[in-house]
Amino acid sequence: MTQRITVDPITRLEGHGKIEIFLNDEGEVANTYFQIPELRGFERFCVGRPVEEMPLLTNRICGVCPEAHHMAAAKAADAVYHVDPPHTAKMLRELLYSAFYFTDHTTHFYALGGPDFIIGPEAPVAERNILGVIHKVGLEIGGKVIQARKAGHTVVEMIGGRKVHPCTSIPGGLTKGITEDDRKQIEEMGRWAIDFAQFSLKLFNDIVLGNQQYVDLILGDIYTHHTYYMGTVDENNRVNFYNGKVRVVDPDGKEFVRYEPKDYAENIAEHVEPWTYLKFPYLKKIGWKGFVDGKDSGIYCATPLSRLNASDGMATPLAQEEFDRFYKTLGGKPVHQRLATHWARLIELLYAAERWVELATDPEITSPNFHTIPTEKPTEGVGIVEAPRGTLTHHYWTDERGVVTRVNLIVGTTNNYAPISMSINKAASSLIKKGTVVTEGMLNMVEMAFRAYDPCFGCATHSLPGQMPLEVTIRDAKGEPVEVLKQNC
Amino acid sequence: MTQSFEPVIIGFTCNWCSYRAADLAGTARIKYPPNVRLIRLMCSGRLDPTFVFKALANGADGVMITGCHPGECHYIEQNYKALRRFQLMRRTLQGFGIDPARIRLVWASAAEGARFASEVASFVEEVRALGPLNWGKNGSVPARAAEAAMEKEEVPA
Amino acid sequence: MTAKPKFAMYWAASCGGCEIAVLNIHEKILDVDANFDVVFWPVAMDAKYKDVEAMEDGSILLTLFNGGIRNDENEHIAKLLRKKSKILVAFGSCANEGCIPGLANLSNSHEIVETAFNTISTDNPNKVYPMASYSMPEGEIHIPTILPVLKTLDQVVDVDYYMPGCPPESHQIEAVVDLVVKVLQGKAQLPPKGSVIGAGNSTVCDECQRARNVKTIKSFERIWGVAPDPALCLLEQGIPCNGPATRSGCNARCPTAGAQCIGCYGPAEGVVDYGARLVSAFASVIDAKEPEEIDAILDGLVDPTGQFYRFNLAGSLLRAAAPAWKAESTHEKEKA
Amino acid sequence: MSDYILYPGCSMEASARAYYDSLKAISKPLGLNLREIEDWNCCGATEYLSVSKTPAYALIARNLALASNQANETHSVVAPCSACYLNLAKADYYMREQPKLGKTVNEALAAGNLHYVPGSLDIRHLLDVIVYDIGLDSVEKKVVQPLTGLRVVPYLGCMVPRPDYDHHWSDHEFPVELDFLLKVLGADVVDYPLKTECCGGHMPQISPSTAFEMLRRLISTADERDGDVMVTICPMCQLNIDGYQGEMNQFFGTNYHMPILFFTQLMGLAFGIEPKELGFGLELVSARNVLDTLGVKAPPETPPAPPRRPRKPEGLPMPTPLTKPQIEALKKEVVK
Amino acid sequence: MTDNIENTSPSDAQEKIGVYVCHCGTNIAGVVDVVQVANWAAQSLKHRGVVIAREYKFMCSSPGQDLIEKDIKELGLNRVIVAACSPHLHEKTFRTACANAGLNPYLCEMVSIREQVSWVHTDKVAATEKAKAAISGGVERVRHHVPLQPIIVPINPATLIVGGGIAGIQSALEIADAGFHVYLVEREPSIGGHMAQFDKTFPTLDCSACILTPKMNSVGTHPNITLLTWSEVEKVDGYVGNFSVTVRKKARKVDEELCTGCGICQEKCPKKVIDNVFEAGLGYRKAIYTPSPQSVPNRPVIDVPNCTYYEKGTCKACDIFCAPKAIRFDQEDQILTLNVGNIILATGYELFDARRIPNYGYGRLPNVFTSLEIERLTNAAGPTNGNVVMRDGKTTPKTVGIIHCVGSRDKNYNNYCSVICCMQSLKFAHLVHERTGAQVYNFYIDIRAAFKDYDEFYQRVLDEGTMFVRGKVAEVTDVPRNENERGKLIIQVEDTLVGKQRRIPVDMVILSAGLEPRKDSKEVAKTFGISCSVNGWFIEKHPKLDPIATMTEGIFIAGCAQGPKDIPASVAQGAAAAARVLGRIEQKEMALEPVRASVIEEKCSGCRICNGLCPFNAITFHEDRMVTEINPALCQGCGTCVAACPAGAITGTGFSNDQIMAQIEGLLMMNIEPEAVTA
Repeated sequence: MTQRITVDPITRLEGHGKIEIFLNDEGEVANTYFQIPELRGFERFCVGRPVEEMPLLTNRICGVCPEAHHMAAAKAADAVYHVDPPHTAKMLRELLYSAFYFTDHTTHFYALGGPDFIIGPEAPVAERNILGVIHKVGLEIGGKVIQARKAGHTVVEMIGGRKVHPCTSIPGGLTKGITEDDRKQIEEMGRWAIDFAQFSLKLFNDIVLGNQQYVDLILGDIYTHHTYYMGTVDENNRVNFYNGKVRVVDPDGKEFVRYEPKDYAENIAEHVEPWTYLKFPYLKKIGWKGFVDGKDSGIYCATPLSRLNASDGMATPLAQEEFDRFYKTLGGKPVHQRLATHWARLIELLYAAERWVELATDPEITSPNFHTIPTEKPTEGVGIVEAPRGTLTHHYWTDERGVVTRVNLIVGTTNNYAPISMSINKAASSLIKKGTVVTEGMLNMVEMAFRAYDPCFGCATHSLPGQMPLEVTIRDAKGEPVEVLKQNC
Repeated sequence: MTQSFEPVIIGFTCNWCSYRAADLAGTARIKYPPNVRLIRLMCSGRLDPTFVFKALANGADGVMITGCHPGECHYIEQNYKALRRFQLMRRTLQGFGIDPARIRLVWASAAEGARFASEVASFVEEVRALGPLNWGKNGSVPARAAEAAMEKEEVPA
Repeated sequence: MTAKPKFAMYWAASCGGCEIAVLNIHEKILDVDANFDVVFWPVAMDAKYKDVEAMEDGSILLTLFNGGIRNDENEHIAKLLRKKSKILVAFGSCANEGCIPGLANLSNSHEIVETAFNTISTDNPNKVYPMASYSMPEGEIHIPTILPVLKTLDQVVDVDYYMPGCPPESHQIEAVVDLVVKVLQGKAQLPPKGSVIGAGNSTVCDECQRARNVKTIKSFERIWGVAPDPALCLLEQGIPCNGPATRSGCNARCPTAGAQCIGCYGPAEGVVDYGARLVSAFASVIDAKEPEEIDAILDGLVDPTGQFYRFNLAGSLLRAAAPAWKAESTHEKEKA
Repeated sequence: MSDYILYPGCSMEASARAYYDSLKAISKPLGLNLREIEDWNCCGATEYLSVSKTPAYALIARNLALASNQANETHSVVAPCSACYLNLAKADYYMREQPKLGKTVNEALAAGNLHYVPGSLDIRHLLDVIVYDIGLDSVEKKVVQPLTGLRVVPYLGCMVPRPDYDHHWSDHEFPVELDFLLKVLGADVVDYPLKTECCGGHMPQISPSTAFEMLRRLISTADERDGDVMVTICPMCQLNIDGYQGEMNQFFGTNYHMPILFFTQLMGLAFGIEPKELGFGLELVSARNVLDTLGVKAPPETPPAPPRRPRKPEGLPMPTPLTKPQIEALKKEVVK
Repeated sequence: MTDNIENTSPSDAQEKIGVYVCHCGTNIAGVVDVVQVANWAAQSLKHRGVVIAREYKFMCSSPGQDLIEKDIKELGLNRVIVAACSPHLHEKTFRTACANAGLNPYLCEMVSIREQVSWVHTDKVAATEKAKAAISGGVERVRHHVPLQPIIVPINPATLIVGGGIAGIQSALEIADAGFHVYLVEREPSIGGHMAQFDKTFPTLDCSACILTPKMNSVGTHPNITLLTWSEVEKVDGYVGNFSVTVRKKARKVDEELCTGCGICQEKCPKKVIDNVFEAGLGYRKAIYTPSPQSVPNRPVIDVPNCTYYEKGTCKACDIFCAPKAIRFDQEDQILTLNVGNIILATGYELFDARRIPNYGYGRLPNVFTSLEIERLTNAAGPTNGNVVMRDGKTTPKTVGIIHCVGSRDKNYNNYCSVICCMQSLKFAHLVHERTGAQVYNFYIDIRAAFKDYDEFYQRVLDEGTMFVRGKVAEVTDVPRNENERGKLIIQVEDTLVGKQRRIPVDMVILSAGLEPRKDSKEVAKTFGISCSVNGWFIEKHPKLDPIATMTEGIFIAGCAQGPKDIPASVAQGAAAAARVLGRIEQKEMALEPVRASVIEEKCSGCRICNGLCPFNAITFHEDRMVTEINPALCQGCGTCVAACPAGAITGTGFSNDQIMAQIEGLLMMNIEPEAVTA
């Protein structure tokens, strides 16, 4: 008899992605489908708008990482007008972006991903939220976390004009610069941010690495996939969020390709399945081989872990130390265990903080020369940044008035759609065996499988990071539910 | 479009010239199609684009805006504002996929009853040719006044 | 179950910025926690739809609903939460007026899907498009249907309060939280139903510090094409700033940062159609009398419809462009 | 180079050769580019319409249909012959005014796969084109041999100015275009009140006595006013006055010698074109005297300086006739 | 989003609306099924507050008005809709009716189903449906009406009169005699207008000068009249009761104070100029001149373009001989500002330019004259001292032809009848015959001799043996067809009474040219903010009921500026205009329609979009509070700023957004229950 397990968000009628698990007669997992039920159509309705509005429109693709879209769009718009923004403008943008990274990683570690470890996978889900964290780690740390997010957002607002959905990037640079007072304040916050990042790493050390059960969990096979890894690197192949070339390494960690953003289309293609609104990107040169990992499958991964795997190191000293320790502990590059992503994310957190201070202390940062007026005829342009959840690509075509005629977007999480699906499949298959009774423990495991990716379907659709509350319905052949399990009953 | 389709047109007139032109058409018994329903404003400068969008959204197939001839405005030059708004409105409506020909601007002095009538006639024909706009029937919010009488979400018949 | 009043927050077709904005009230979030029993807030905690369904009608005191109604799921939840909530707040631009995703109403849903699944990087030779229900070898699987026209919350259910902004500014959210807490403590009264909360009554210019003179527009400029005077009204410098028509409450963030207001706070108090106000205002101050001159100046506005309805399209009088309506009417027929 | 479609009409190639030749001769200096309608047919002159309406109109409309096929950047059809001009204009006008007629005529044309959209062509007489399109100023520029001292009698005949469907003429009872044109050529223009009187048309065949009386009036008046030559724009008039002048003299026992030329011939002379190129000598009443006048007349010596103080004017002052621009101005007043 | 219609719409309970549908005899009832309309309104609009709907033969009749008043009192109506003629006709009537019943008059709304429905449509069903829609619109609109109080403005007792012809003179004297100040502005050097050029006036044949000159003098000497000749109005600001008028007083080059009007300068001036104005081109004047000896003021002006001094810098004859040394070659134009409460426009007419009909030969044939020329010719003070002679200045005509309707009643020129030509032609017939004994022919279309004693005069002229030929003259030619035509002017005409063509040889032809508006009448209308007919005549407020006022409060019209009319009519209208103004002045203040814009301060963001939009400078910006304010006294209620305000912070009383939006819904039948619509 065939069983069908529907792993569904709070309700089938709610659009947060859903998982279908089909069991075969042996009661083992025959197949899983991870569906994304939303589409807002930015590619369509951005057409006809002036290109300088794209940083403002695409902001609204995702309120969690609007800064990423703002930057990618701004860079694409620069390219459309063939204009190179002044040094100061670029630094300001990257400064804003580093501060954003800091906030975003903090949010994920403490509010979304972290709770699994801080509070424990077995803990009641009701507590596994930012409030729960605060309760658990105590108000003092909770306060720190809140302050961290505040700091990041303050910088975003000072440079980007607004906390959420910044508005200052335009073709050729920015609409405003910063004053010396701003700079001082930013530097101060940056120094605090470094301390906070180190504190967070320590916390991870104590709570996670200090706990053999967790270490085993991380190193366990359930959460391991051998895929390609993608990340943006500077000229020295060190991790960079704002600028550089896109580098892909193969499952053995060898460089597979290192391309200019504008050449993305030669390297990336997207596969379509009729049962979901999200596309599956893969390495064009290798091709789509279905949901399988390994060297012969075009499936790649773009996460903090991937970025580390795809790079030769970090561009800042403290982060570099952590980088080395990371691979030492986990047995060399590349690391395939998905749960290690949480650690990698904290290393990026530290890097972001250090970069923040670097830029804030650059004498040029307060220069009034923050905009170059475009003079070229607008045509076409690609802009790429590293969004926290993966390489983000914006590609625009315009008419001679600079009005958008065509848009292509490959957003952070989309890169990881295929790997996430595989992780779910693997987790499910290895957890659900013939005769086993599905427990909410299992579900948490399955949930953790993809929470590691910090998937942000807001970017492609609209659901929010990591939140994938589950409910399992086991149905008999007639589709009648025989047992309903909830995650935290 | 079939002859059976009778367009509904909302016309805005200014108190001094075009409304009087309409009156004159009446006193002179000049006939024109009954499809236009007039609203009197003090001046074409009073014309708020909201009125036009409202009319189109609520079931009108066309909107006719009339005023004194340029340079003959009772309020000196306010009809130029109407002209500018008209031109921007046309562009905006285009973006909505509404044929700009569905709104027409007509200058008619108080003496031009015949002109007023013939403009109405030709506009009615033009809109008839364009066919029904059906915006109101396409699920736009029922006018507030009608909501009392209508089930929420119900579209007006 | 505690005796605390129940609080819920939900997002439909939105970007999540509203949730972030709420998280951005930082310490204030603890007040929410202290005063409310958060029964349903997917971003911050897990809860079960079944539980919500199980609740008795009107048992949730306050629901902040953000996001537009893009698919049949959104619509279903909106109606459910309306049933269960005493006070339903349209929270953020999407729920109020459709926001940027509302621009999708300029095209029909088929065009949207086709465009998204035929980009240069998409490998889709057989023109495969997502389907509401699709049968795999193992069995049928379903995804929600996209509605032809994105709707605002008050176009599908009755709304008690409107809180505009994309996203609402944190200081405004704080103010509202304060108010609600006061009300709970019986120290304040709720505003009349249907009113806009967490925003001003005037427009952005009211909070904008830029100097301004009697307005005449001789030409429209592109924000990247000029080096604007940082102290002077942007519109006077030809930059199409929506500030004059956009509800105040954001402290004129964008103009202050040298960027034109794009109108995320929607129309001012009592205004029926946001775009119409701008059409009228911009046109009124154009410095030309001859149709040709006027056209020449208007050519500087490359995207009038987008300019005037960037956030407000779904909430405007016309609400959507002809193609979307065509799809809608066929959709209606299919439903019938 | 101004482009026109030419409808020559039958007479141009026979009785009015001089007209055609001179027209060809002056087109070059005037920059007139005339493209003849291919396969044009007779306009039916004056009779056909009075015999049977529909076929007559169809006959004319055929030419219009052919012309509109030829029309590209220009939509102006030029007819030098008055009868042709009148008929073409008439057909166009009535097909416009009476849709029923337009329909039947087009049905008839359909037989030859032809169709004419009334009003799609602009039907003009040659004089109209020269005076208003080319313009008197540019004509004046071309004058090398002013017709100084030549007393010219401007005679239009009855068909061109009336009924003037599309308001081409300064006045349909007393048009002054020809007068002004001849003045520009340097001629001494006789005030000729009979300029739009009928020349008798086909009367010579029907009732010679009537015809001769009509001719006598025209010729005697021209003679009494010391005209050296009559100038016309109509082949019919030219034929009558030239061809029947002898018989008329016999009939009344008079001895008038009043040559009549086409205005294009005098333009040619003024432009310094060889007389034979202009069809001189084809006329029956020799216009030799014209050439002589111009030949023998020495260039006018500078007129004597006016007396220091004007003499005390005699009698009552008298208003001066309106000039062309004045008429235009007044006409504009009337229009509106 | 929030639609303010709902917020501000009074709840249904409050509305008690009465709908009154007028038959207007058969004017409306003949096309619109008024009974059906009334019943429909009573049923389908019940839920919108309609408590009663009646139809009645003549709503405007007192029984009709009583109906309304009764219902207001008995049914407690608080809104009234009258579906009848144009509000421009009877809005006042019904508002007054409401006021009488104690209802604020502005809670009454008129719906035009006559001018805009029954008179322009033939399809009865469609017309009836349209009438319903119109009423539905009116009902929705009136629900949003609020009680208003008229705006009271003080009336400045001074009056401006433009044009010193007989109409203007009459108005001026009436007002001045009543003891109020008048500014009389005249473009020419003297007042008097066309009438001063005439010799006799029909039908009484009393001497024009004898009756006009005294009036002119009393204007010149009247203590209450400031006479500004050789002056023109350039700009008019303000509004009724409080106009501020800019006048250019052209430089006379003569000091009016010093000048005694002795006339020596004119005598001595060596430069003779054809006088195209006063002498109608038939006589001469000097380069320094007064139009006539009777000129008021009797002060000459220097015709600068023709004056030798300005041409060559020499001569100065006038200056040399002027005893009081009043010549001021360096005198400059003066700009005066006059503050007045009311304005009367009496700018008169211009004679049709007969040269536009070339086949009548004027300007080509010496002995063709125009009416105005003949006026001068017959005038004892004219160039020939009243001798009617031909162009040569000596020969007396033996036969004279007078052609009527020259340029009038002719689709090629002016369609309208110039009113005075018939009588004027008869006058000429009489005068010419009397002075020369010549045989006179009149060529006419119809003889229009309406009004007192006119037809009697026609009979008299007939009895004098004047020939009358009914027919429009084809042409006047000097081309003879036989010997007895030689040397004559031949009038070619179809005698429509006997139905044959005639050629009548005469010595002299008189063209009774029609009247046309002043060439600049459109500019003048613009300056004063009133409207012109297509021809250029000023448009009166109502062709029958108010031929004196204009659409612009405080501006009246008199004389031929409003349309062709003869002297008695001009005088009557001048006096009537004066009476209207005096009435205003006596009231000291007047009530204006409370149609005004106002700013809701808390909504105003001070964006200053509206600041540049008001041509009446009613909008001011307060830098301190950063808000805009509208001065209700200056506001004319056009509503342009209301429509322009991006914040929706400006409201317009009488024409508010609510009212218009509601009316749109009504007109589109959005307010009817679905079933009612289908029904």
